[in-house]
Amino acid sequence: MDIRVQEAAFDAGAELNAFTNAAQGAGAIVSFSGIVRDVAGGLNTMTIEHYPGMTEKALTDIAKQATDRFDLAHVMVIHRFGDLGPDEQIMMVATASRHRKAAFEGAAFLMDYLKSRAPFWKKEITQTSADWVESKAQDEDALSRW
Amino acid sequence: MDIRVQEAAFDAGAELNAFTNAAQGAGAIVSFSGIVRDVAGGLNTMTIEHYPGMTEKALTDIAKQATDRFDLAHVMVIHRFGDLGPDEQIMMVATASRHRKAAFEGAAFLMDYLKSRAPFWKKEITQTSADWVESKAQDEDALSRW
Amino acid sequence: MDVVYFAWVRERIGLPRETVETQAETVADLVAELRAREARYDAAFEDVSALRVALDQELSDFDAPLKGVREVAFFPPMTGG
Amino acid sequence: MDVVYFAWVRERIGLPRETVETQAETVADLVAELRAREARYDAAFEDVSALRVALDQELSDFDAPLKGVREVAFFPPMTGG
Repeated sequence: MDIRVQEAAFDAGAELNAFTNAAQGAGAIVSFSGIVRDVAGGLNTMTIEHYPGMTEKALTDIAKQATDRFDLAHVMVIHRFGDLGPDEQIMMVATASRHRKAAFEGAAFLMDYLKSRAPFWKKEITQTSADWVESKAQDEDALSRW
Repeated sequence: MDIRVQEAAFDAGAELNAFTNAAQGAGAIVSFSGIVRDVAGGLNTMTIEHYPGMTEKALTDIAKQATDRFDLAHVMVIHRFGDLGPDEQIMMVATASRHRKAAFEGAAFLMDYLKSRAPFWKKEITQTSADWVESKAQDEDALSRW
Repeated sequence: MDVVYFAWVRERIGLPRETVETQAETVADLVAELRAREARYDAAFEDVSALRVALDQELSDFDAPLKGVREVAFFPPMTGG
Repeated sequence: MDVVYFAWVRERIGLPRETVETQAETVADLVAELRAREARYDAAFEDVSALRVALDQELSDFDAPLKGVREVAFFPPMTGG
Protein backbone atom coordinates (compact mmCIF):
# COMPACT_ATOMS: atom_id res chain seq x y z
CA MET A 1 0.00 0.00 0.00
CA ASP A 2 1.41 3.33 -1.08
CA ILE A 3 -0.36 6.47 0.24
CA ARG A 4 1.05 9.93 -0.43
CA VAL A 5 -0.31 13.39 0.38
CA GLN A 6 1.99 15.97 -1.12
CA GLU A 7 2.27 19.48 -2.49
CA ALA A 8 4.69 18.53 -5.27
CA ALA A 9 3.59 17.59 -8.78
CA PHE A 10 3.96 13.93 -9.83
CA ASP A 11 4.34 12.08 -13.14
CA ALA A 12 1.27 9.84 -13.59
CA GLY A 13 2.96 7.70 -16.26
CA ALA A 14 6.06 7.08 -14.16
CA GLU A 15 3.82 6.26 -11.18
CA LEU A 16 1.77 3.80 -13.26
CA ASN A 17 4.93 1.99 -14.38
CA ALA A 18 6.39 1.88 -10.86
CA PHE A 19 3.08 0.61 -9.49
CA THR A 20 2.88 -2.09 -12.18
CA ASN A 21 6.42 -3.26 -11.37
CA ALA A 22 5.63 -3.34 -7.64
CA ALA A 23 2.49 -5.42 -8.29
CA GLN A 24 4.17 -8.20 -10.30
CA GLY A 25 1.94 -11.20 -10.82
CA ALA A 26 -1.29 -9.23 -10.56
CA GLY A 27 -2.41 -9.36 -14.21
CA ALA A 28 -4.90 -6.47 -14.02
CA ILE A 29 -4.03 -2.84 -13.25
CA VAL A 30 -6.54 0.02 -13.12
CA SER A 31 -5.62 3.66 -12.65
CA PHE A 32 -7.69 6.78 -12.19
CA SER A 33 -6.25 10.26 -12.49
CA GLY A 34 -7.96 13.54 -11.74
CA ILE A 35 -6.89 16.62 -13.70
CA VAL A 36 -7.63 20.29 -12.99
CA ARG A 37 -10.32 21.38 -15.46
CA ASP A 38 -10.66 24.91 -16.70
CA VAL A 39 -13.83 26.75 -15.65
CA ALA A 40 -16.03 29.44 -17.19
CA GLY A 41 -14.18 32.74 -16.75
CA GLY A 42 -10.76 31.10 -16.99
CA LEU A 43 -9.22 29.33 -14.03
CA ASN A 44 -6.07 30.91 -12.60
CA THR A 45 -5.55 28.50 -9.72
CA MET A 46 -7.20 25.62 -7.97
CA THR A 47 -6.25 25.72 -4.30
CA ILE A 48 -6.60 22.45 -2.42
CA GLU A 49 -6.80 22.62 1.36
CA HIS A 50 -6.57 19.50 3.50
CA TYR A 51 -6.51 18.42 7.14
CA PRO A 52 -2.95 17.23 7.84
CA GLY A 53 -2.97 14.10 9.93
CA MET A 54 -6.59 13.20 9.30
CA THR A 55 -6.01 13.08 5.54
CA GLU A 56 -3.36 10.36 5.78
CA LYS A 57 -5.47 8.39 8.28
CA ALA A 58 -8.61 8.61 6.12
CA LEU A 59 -6.79 7.59 2.93
CA THR A 60 -5.04 4.68 4.67
CA ASP A 61 -8.35 3.50 6.09
CA ILE A 62 -10.09 3.71 2.68
CA ALA A 63 -7.21 1.90 0.98
CA LYS A 64 -7.28 -0.88 3.61
CA GLN A 65 -11.01 -1.32 3.16
CA ALA A 66 -10.58 -1.56 -0.62
CA THR A 67 -7.71 -4.05 -0.28
CA ASP A 68 -9.71 -6.36 1.98
CA ARG A 69 -12.99 -6.10 0.18
CA PHE A 70 -11.65 -6.63 -3.36
CA ASP A 71 -8.61 -8.77 -2.44
CA LEU A 72 -6.25 -6.32 -4.13
CA ALA A 73 -2.58 -7.21 -4.60
CA HIS A 74 -1.51 -3.55 -4.37
CA VAL A 75 -3.08 -0.11 -3.93
CA MET A 76 -1.70 3.38 -4.51
CA VAL A 77 -3.21 6.78 -3.66
CA ILE A 78 -1.46 10.08 -4.40
CA HIS A 79 -3.28 13.35 -3.64
CA ARG A 80 -1.85 16.84 -3.91
CA PHE A 81 -2.66 19.95 -1.93
CA GLY A 82 -1.74 23.63 -2.42
CA ASP A 83 -2.03 25.69 -5.61
CA LEU A 84 -2.50 23.95 -8.96
CA GLY A 85 -2.94 25.36 -12.47
CA PRO A 86 -5.25 24.14 -15.28
CA ASP A 87 -4.41 20.68 -16.67
CA GLU A 88 -2.24 19.75 -13.67
CA GLN A 89 -2.64 16.32 -12.08
CA ILE A 90 -4.60 16.59 -8.82
CA MET A 91 -4.53 12.99 -7.73
CA MET A 92 -4.23 9.39 -8.83
CA VAL A 93 -5.29 6.00 -7.54
CA ALA A 94 -4.16 2.61 -8.85
CA THR A 95 -5.24 -0.92 -8.03
CA ALA A 96 -3.75 -4.31 -8.90
CA SER A 97 -5.54 -7.64 -8.84
CA ARG A 98 -5.55 -11.05 -10.52
CA HIS A 99 -8.91 -10.16 -12.06
CA ARG A 100 -10.09 -7.12 -13.96
CA LYS A 101 -13.44 -6.90 -12.14
CA ALA A 102 -11.77 -6.56 -8.72
CA ALA A 103 -9.26 -4.01 -10.05
CA PHE A 104 -12.05 -1.87 -11.55
CA GLU A 105 -14.33 -2.12 -8.54
CA GLY A 106 -11.49 -1.47 -6.11
CA ALA A 107 -10.52 1.72 -7.96
CA ALA A 108 -14.13 2.96 -8.22
CA PHE A 109 -14.67 2.23 -4.50
CA LEU A 110 -11.49 4.14 -3.59
CA MET A 111 -12.60 7.13 -5.64
CA ASP A 112 -16.14 7.20 -4.25
CA TYR A 113 -14.88 7.12 -0.65
CA LEU A 114 -12.01 9.49 -1.30
CA LYS A 115 -14.46 12.05 -2.79
CA SER A 116 -16.74 12.15 0.24
CA ARG A 117 -14.64 10.90 3.16
CA ALA A 118 -11.12 12.26 2.74
CA PRO A 119 -10.70 15.82 4.11
CA PHE A 120 -9.83 17.82 1.01
CA TRP A 121 -11.52 21.03 -0.13
CA LYS A 122 -11.08 22.71 -3.50
CA LYS A 123 -11.30 26.41 -4.26
CA GLU A 124 -11.46 27.69 -7.84
CA ILE A 125 -9.87 31.08 -8.38
CA THR A 126 -10.46 33.10 -11.57
CA GLN A 127 -9.74 36.77 -12.38
CA THR A 128 -13.07 37.76 -10.85
CA SER A 129 -14.04 35.05 -8.35
CA ALA A 130 -12.81 32.67 -5.68
CA ASP A 131 -15.35 29.93 -4.96
CA TRP A 132 -15.20 26.80 -2.87
CA VAL A 133 -16.29 23.82 -4.95
CA GLU A 134 -19.56 22.48 -3.57
CA SER A 135 -20.00 18.81 -2.87
CA LYS A 136 -22.56 17.03 -5.04
CA ALA A 137 -25.47 15.00 -3.70
CA GLN A 138 -24.52 12.37 -6.28
CA ASP A 139 -21.10 11.96 -4.65
CA GLU A 140 -22.70 11.08 -1.33
CA ASP A 141 -25.23 8.86 -3.13
CA ALA A 142 -22.39 7.01 -4.89
CA LEU A 143 -21.42 5.47 -1.53
CA SER A 144 -24.73 3.67 -1.18
CA ARG A 145 -23.83 1.14 -3.89
CA TRP A 146 -20.99 -0.35 -1.85
CA MET B 1 -9.90 7.64 -30.82
CA ASP B 2 -6.59 5.81 -30.89
CA ILE B 3 -6.74 2.08 -31.76
CA ARG B 4 -3.54 0.08 -32.20
CA VAL B 5 -2.98 -3.64 -32.83
CA GLN B 6 0.73 -4.32 -32.77
CA GLU B 7 3.42 -6.90 -32.14
CA ALA B 8 5.82 -4.42 -30.51
CA ALA B 9 5.97 -3.77 -26.77
CA PHE B 10 4.70 -0.42 -25.50
CA ASP B 11 5.35 1.76 -22.44
CA ALA B 12 2.10 2.00 -20.46
CA GLY B 13 3.27 5.04 -18.48
CA ALA B 14 4.30 6.97 -21.58
CA GLU B 15 0.97 6.03 -23.22
CA LEU B 16 -0.99 7.22 -20.17
CA ASN B 17 0.79 10.59 -20.25
CA ALA B 18 0.32 11.01 -24.00
CA PHE B 19 -3.35 10.08 -23.68
CA THR B 20 -3.85 12.55 -20.82
CA ASN B 21 -2.26 15.34 -22.88
CA ALA B 22 -4.43 14.49 -25.88
CA ALA B 23 -7.58 14.58 -23.71
CA GLN B 24 -7.04 18.06 -22.24
CA GLY B 25 -10.08 19.38 -20.45
CA ALA B 26 -11.45 15.95 -19.58
CA GLY B 27 -10.80 15.94 -15.82
CA ALA B 28 -11.10 12.17 -15.31
CA ILE B 29 -8.82 9.55 -16.88
CA VAL B 30 -9.13 5.79 -16.31
CA SER B 31 -6.68 3.21 -17.61
CA PHE B 32 -6.67 -0.56 -17.56
CA SER B 33 -3.60 -2.61 -18.36
CA GLY B 34 -3.38 -6.36 -18.76
CA ILE B 35 -0.10 -8.05 -17.85
CA VAL B 36 1.07 -11.60 -18.67
CA ARG B 37 0.75 -13.63 -15.47
CA ASP B 38 2.95 -16.57 -14.68
CA VAL B 39 1.21 -19.99 -14.55
CA ALA B 40 1.74 -23.19 -12.59
CA GLY B 41 4.70 -24.98 -14.20
CA GLY B 42 6.38 -21.71 -15.20
CA LEU B 43 5.29 -19.80 -18.27
CA ASN B 44 7.82 -19.55 -21.09
CA THR B 45 5.70 -17.66 -23.58
CA MET B 46 2.19 -16.42 -24.09
CA THR B 47 1.40 -16.47 -27.79
CA ILE B 48 -1.43 -14.21 -28.90
CA GLU B 49 -3.07 -14.95 -32.23
CA HIS B 50 -5.50 -12.53 -33.85
CA TYR B 51 -7.56 -12.06 -37.02
CA PRO B 52 -5.92 -9.23 -38.94
CA GLY B 53 -8.52 -6.90 -40.41
CA MET B 54 -11.38 -8.07 -38.21
CA THR B 55 -9.45 -7.16 -35.04
CA GLU B 56 -9.11 -3.50 -36.00
CA LYS B 57 -12.76 -3.36 -37.10
CA ALA B 58 -14.02 -4.98 -33.89
CA LEU B 59 -11.91 -2.71 -31.63
CA THR B 60 -12.95 0.41 -33.54
CA ASP B 61 -16.60 -0.61 -33.28
CA ILE B 62 -16.32 -1.29 -29.52
CA ALA B 63 -14.50 2.02 -28.94
CA LYS B 64 -17.17 3.93 -30.92
CA GLN B 65 -19.93 2.31 -28.88
CA ALA B 66 -18.16 3.22 -25.63
CA THR B 67 -17.58 6.82 -26.81
CA ASP B 68 -21.25 7.33 -27.70
CA ARG B 69 -22.73 5.56 -24.73
CA PHE B 70 -20.56 7.22 -22.06
CA ASP B 71 -19.91 10.52 -23.87
CA LEU B 72 -16.15 10.00 -23.67
CA ALA B 73 -13.79 12.81 -24.67
CA HIS B 74 -11.11 10.33 -25.80
CA VAL B 75 -10.55 6.56 -25.99
CA MET B 76 -7.40 4.51 -26.51
CA VAL B 77 -7.01 0.77 -27.11
CA ILE B 78 -3.61 -0.90 -27.62
CA HIS B 79 -3.47 -4.70 -27.96
CA ARG B 80 -0.41 -6.78 -28.77
CA PHE B 81 -0.14 -10.05 -30.65
CA GLY B 82 2.75 -12.51 -31.09
CA ASP B 83 5.00 -13.97 -28.37
CA LEU B 84 5.09 -12.34 -24.92
CA GLY B 85 7.01 -13.27 -21.77
CA PRO B 86 5.86 -13.17 -18.12
CA ASP B 87 5.16 -9.66 -16.77
CA GLU B 88 4.98 -8.11 -20.24
CA GLN B 89 2.15 -5.71 -21.05
CA ILE B 90 -0.50 -7.43 -23.20
CA MET B 91 -2.88 -4.55 -23.71
CA MET B 92 -4.15 -1.27 -22.37
CA VAL B 93 -7.30 0.79 -22.62
CA ALA B 94 -7.78 4.37 -21.48
CA THR B 95 -10.86 6.60 -21.30
CA ALA B 96 -11.25 10.33 -20.69
CA SER B 97 -14.39 12.10 -19.55
CA ARG B 98 -15.55 15.12 -17.60
CA HIS B 99 -16.86 12.77 -14.90
CA ARG B 100 -15.26 9.85 -13.12
CA LYS B 101 -18.32 7.59 -13.38
CA ALA B 102 -18.37 7.77 -17.19
CA ALA B 103 -14.60 7.22 -17.39
CA PHE B 104 -14.82 4.13 -15.15
CA GLU B 105 -17.87 2.68 -16.87
CA GLY B 106 -16.46 3.39 -20.32
CA ALA B 107 -13.26 1.52 -19.50
CA ALA B 108 -15.10 -1.44 -17.92
CA PHE B 109 -17.44 -1.62 -20.94
CA LEU B 110 -14.47 -1.58 -23.34
CA MET B 111 -12.78 -4.39 -21.43
CA ASP B 112 -15.90 -6.56 -21.22
CA TYR B 113 -16.54 -6.28 -24.96
CA LEU B 114 -12.89 -6.58 -25.91
CA LYS B 115 -12.62 -9.84 -23.90
CA SER B 116 -15.51 -11.57 -25.67
CA ARG B 117 -15.91 -9.77 -29.00
CA ALA B 118 -12.42 -8.92 -30.29
CA PRO B 119 -10.77 -11.82 -32.17
CA PHE B 120 -7.74 -12.59 -30.00
CA TRP B 121 -6.74 -16.01 -28.71
CA LYS B 122 -4.09 -16.73 -26.08
CA LYS B 123 -1.92 -19.81 -25.81
CA GLU B 124 0.17 -20.48 -22.69
CA ILE B 125 3.41 -22.34 -23.33
CA THR B 126 5.41 -23.92 -20.47
CA GLN B 127 8.28 -26.44 -20.57
CA THR B 128 5.75 -29.28 -20.68
CA SER B 129 2.53 -27.90 -22.13
CA ALA B 130 1.00 -25.61 -24.73
CA ASP B 131 -2.63 -24.83 -23.97
CA TRP B 132 -5.12 -22.43 -25.49
CA VAL B 133 -6.65 -20.30 -22.76
CA GLU B 134 -10.34 -21.15 -22.45
CA SER B 135 -12.96 -18.45 -22.38
CA LYS B 136 -14.87 -18.12 -19.14
CA ALA B 137 -18.64 -18.18 -18.87
CA GLN B 138 -18.31 -15.15 -16.58
CA ASP B 139 -16.72 -13.16 -19.42
CA GLU B 140 -19.76 -13.74 -21.62
CA ASP B 141 -22.05 -13.06 -18.64
CA ALA B 142 -20.26 -9.75 -18.01
CA LEU B 143 -21.81 -8.38 -21.23
CA SER B 144 -25.34 -8.74 -19.91
CA ARG B 145 -24.93 -5.81 -17.53
CA TRP B 146 -24.54 -3.28 -20.34
CA MET C 1 -9.82 21.66 23.70
CA ASP C 2 -8.39 22.46 20.26
CA VAL C 3 -10.95 23.55 17.69
CA VAL C 4 -9.90 23.65 14.02
CA TYR C 5 -11.69 25.03 10.99
CA PHE C 6 -11.26 24.37 7.28
CA ALA C 7 -12.31 25.89 3.95
CA TRP C 8 -15.13 28.48 4.14
CA VAL C 9 -15.71 27.74 7.84
CA ARG C 10 -12.12 28.86 8.47
CA GLU C 11 -12.63 31.92 6.28
CA ARG C 12 -15.90 32.94 7.96
CA ILE C 13 -14.56 32.52 11.45
CA GLY C 14 -11.29 34.15 10.45
CA LEU C 15 -8.84 31.73 12.01
CA PRO C 16 -7.68 28.15 11.39
CA ARG C 17 -7.34 26.96 14.96
CA GLU C 18 -8.01 28.04 18.53
CA THR C 19 -8.02 26.60 22.03
CA VAL C 20 -11.43 26.73 23.70
CA GLU C 21 -12.23 26.35 27.39
CA THR C 22 -15.55 24.55 27.50
CA GLN C 23 -17.70 22.24 29.59
CA ALA C 24 -19.86 21.34 26.57
CA GLU C 25 -21.00 17.71 26.72
CA THR C 26 -21.70 17.25 23.00
CA VAL C 27 -20.63 18.77 19.71
CA ALA C 28 -24.04 20.48 19.48
CA ASP C 29 -23.47 22.08 22.89
CA LEU C 30 -20.07 23.35 21.75
CA VAL C 31 -21.62 24.79 18.59
CA ALA C 32 -24.24 26.62 20.70
CA GLU C 33 -21.49 28.10 22.91
CA LEU C 34 -19.49 29.25 19.88
CA ARG C 35 -22.54 30.78 18.16
CA ALA C 36 -23.32 32.77 21.32
CA ARG C 37 -19.84 34.33 21.26
CA GLU C 38 -19.78 36.47 18.13
CA ALA C 39 -21.62 37.10 14.87
CA ARG C 40 -18.89 35.47 12.74
CA TYR C 41 -19.34 32.17 14.63
CA ASP C 42 -23.10 32.53 14.46
CA ALA C 43 -22.84 32.97 10.67
CA ALA C 44 -20.43 30.06 10.22
CA PHE C 45 -22.64 27.62 12.14
CA GLU C 46 -25.97 28.94 10.87
CA ASP C 47 -26.76 25.72 8.97
CA VAL C 48 -25.04 22.73 10.58
CA SER C 49 -26.59 20.42 7.98
CA ALA C 50 -24.04 22.03 5.58
CA LEU C 51 -21.19 21.15 7.95
CA ARG C 52 -19.22 18.07 8.95
CA VAL C 53 -17.41 17.45 12.23
CA ALA C 54 -14.39 15.28 13.08
CA LEU C 55 -13.37 14.32 16.63
CA ASP C 56 -9.68 13.55 17.02
CA GLN C 57 -9.46 13.24 13.22
CA GLU C 58 -12.33 10.76 12.82
CA LEU C 59 -15.60 11.79 11.15
CA SER C 60 -18.35 12.03 13.74
CA ASP C 61 -21.70 13.78 14.19
CA PHE C 62 -23.22 16.67 16.09
CA ASP C 63 -24.81 14.46 18.77
CA ALA C 64 -21.48 12.90 19.71
CA PRO C 65 -20.13 13.37 23.29
CA LEU C 66 -16.93 15.39 23.73
CA LYS C 67 -15.63 13.52 26.79
CA GLY C 68 -11.94 12.72 26.28
CA VAL C 69 -11.77 14.50 22.92
CA ARG C 70 -8.70 16.70 22.35
CA GLU C 71 -9.37 18.08 18.86
CA VAL C 72 -12.67 19.05 17.23
CA ALA C 73 -12.70 20.02 13.54
CA PHE C 74 -15.50 21.76 11.62
CA PHE C 75 -15.58 21.91 7.84
CA PRO C 76 -17.89 21.75 4.80
CA PRO C 77 -18.51 18.45 2.97
CA MET C 78 -15.28 17.24 1.40
CA THR C 79 -14.53 17.78 -2.29
CA GLY C 80 -11.37 15.77 -2.93
CA GLY C 81 -10.53 13.57 -5.90
CA MET D 1 -15.14 -18.66 -50.91
CA ASP D 2 -12.22 -18.12 -48.53
CA VAL D 3 -12.42 -20.09 -45.31
CA VAL D 4 -10.06 -19.13 -42.46
CA TYR D 5 -9.34 -20.86 -39.17
CA PHE D 6 -7.84 -19.60 -35.92
CA ALA D 7 -6.37 -20.98 -32.68
CA TRP D 8 -7.09 -24.67 -32.04
CA VAL D 9 -9.46 -24.88 -35.03
CA ARG D 10 -6.52 -23.91 -37.24
CA GLU D 11 -4.28 -26.45 -35.48
CA ARG D 12 -6.81 -29.29 -35.76
CA ILE D 13 -7.54 -28.68 -39.43
CA GLY D 14 -3.85 -28.11 -40.09
CA LEU D 15 -4.05 -24.96 -42.18
CA PRO D 16 -4.89 -21.28 -41.64
CA ARG D 17 -6.81 -20.56 -44.83
CA GLU D 18 -8.19 -22.29 -47.90
CA THR D 19 -10.44 -21.57 -50.85
CA VAL D 20 -13.54 -23.77 -50.93
CA GLU D 21 -15.86 -24.37 -53.88
CA THR D 22 -19.30 -24.72 -52.36
CA GLN D 23 -22.99 -24.25 -53.02
CA ALA D 24 -23.78 -24.28 -49.27
CA GLU D 25 -26.66 -21.94 -48.45
CA THR D 26 -25.87 -21.46 -44.76
CA VAL D 27 -22.89 -21.69 -42.44
CA ALA D 28 -24.33 -24.94 -41.04
CA ASP D 29 -24.48 -26.41 -44.58
CA LEU D 30 -20.83 -25.44 -45.15
CA VAL D 31 -19.84 -27.07 -41.83
CA ALA D 32 -21.65 -30.29 -42.88
CA GLU D 33 -19.76 -30.28 -46.22
CA LEU D 34 -16.40 -29.76 -44.50
CA ARG D 35 -17.08 -32.47 -41.89
CA ALA D 36 -17.87 -34.97 -44.67
CA ARG D 37 -14.48 -34.33 -46.27
CA GLU D 38 -11.94 -35.66 -43.78
CA ALA D 39 -11.56 -36.76 -40.17
CA ARG D 40 -9.61 -33.62 -39.16
CA TYR D 41 -12.52 -31.40 -40.25
CA ASP D 42 -14.99 -33.75 -38.58
CA ALA D 43 -12.97 -33.47 -35.32
CA ALA D 44 -12.63 -29.66 -35.52
CA PHE D 45 -16.37 -29.12 -36.01
CA GLU D 46 -17.54 -31.87 -33.66
CA ASP D 47 -19.06 -29.40 -31.18
CA VAL D 48 -20.12 -26.21 -32.94
CA SER D 49 -21.40 -24.81 -29.63
CA ALA D 50 -17.68 -24.43 -28.76
CA LEU D 51 -17.07 -22.43 -31.96
CA ARG D 52 -17.75 -18.98 -33.28
CA VAL D 53 -18.15 -17.88 -36.90
CA ALA D 54 -17.51 -14.57 -38.62
CA LEU D 55 -18.77 -13.66 -42.11
CA ASP D 56 -16.68 -11.04 -43.89
CA GLN D 57 -15.10 -10.18 -40.53
CA GLU D 58 -18.37 -9.65 -38.64
CA LEU D 59 -19.47 -12.08 -35.92
CA SER D 60 -22.43 -14.11 -37.12
CA ASP D 61 -24.08 -17.46 -36.37
CA PHE D 62 -24.40 -20.91 -37.84
CA ASP D 63 -27.89 -20.31 -39.29
CA ALA D 64 -26.72 -17.31 -41.32
CA PRO D 65 -26.98 -17.44 -45.14
CA LEU D 66 -23.74 -17.41 -47.16
CA LYS D 67 -25.10 -15.55 -50.20
CA GLY D 68 -22.63 -12.80 -51.16
CA VAL D 69 -20.13 -13.74 -48.46
CA ARG D 70 -16.47 -13.77 -49.50
CA GLU D 71 -14.75 -14.86 -46.29
CA VAL D 72 -15.93 -17.25 -43.57
CA ALA D 73 -13.88 -17.61 -40.36
CA PHE D 74 -14.16 -20.32 -37.73
CA PHE D 75 -12.55 -20.00 -34.29
CA PRO D 76 -13.05 -20.74 -30.60
CA PRO D 77 -14.52 -18.10 -28.24
CA MET D 78 -12.17 -15.13 -28.00
CA THR D 79 -9.80 -14.69 -25.09
CA GLY D 80 -8.30 -11.23 -25.55
CA GLY D 81 -7.67 -8.58 -22.93
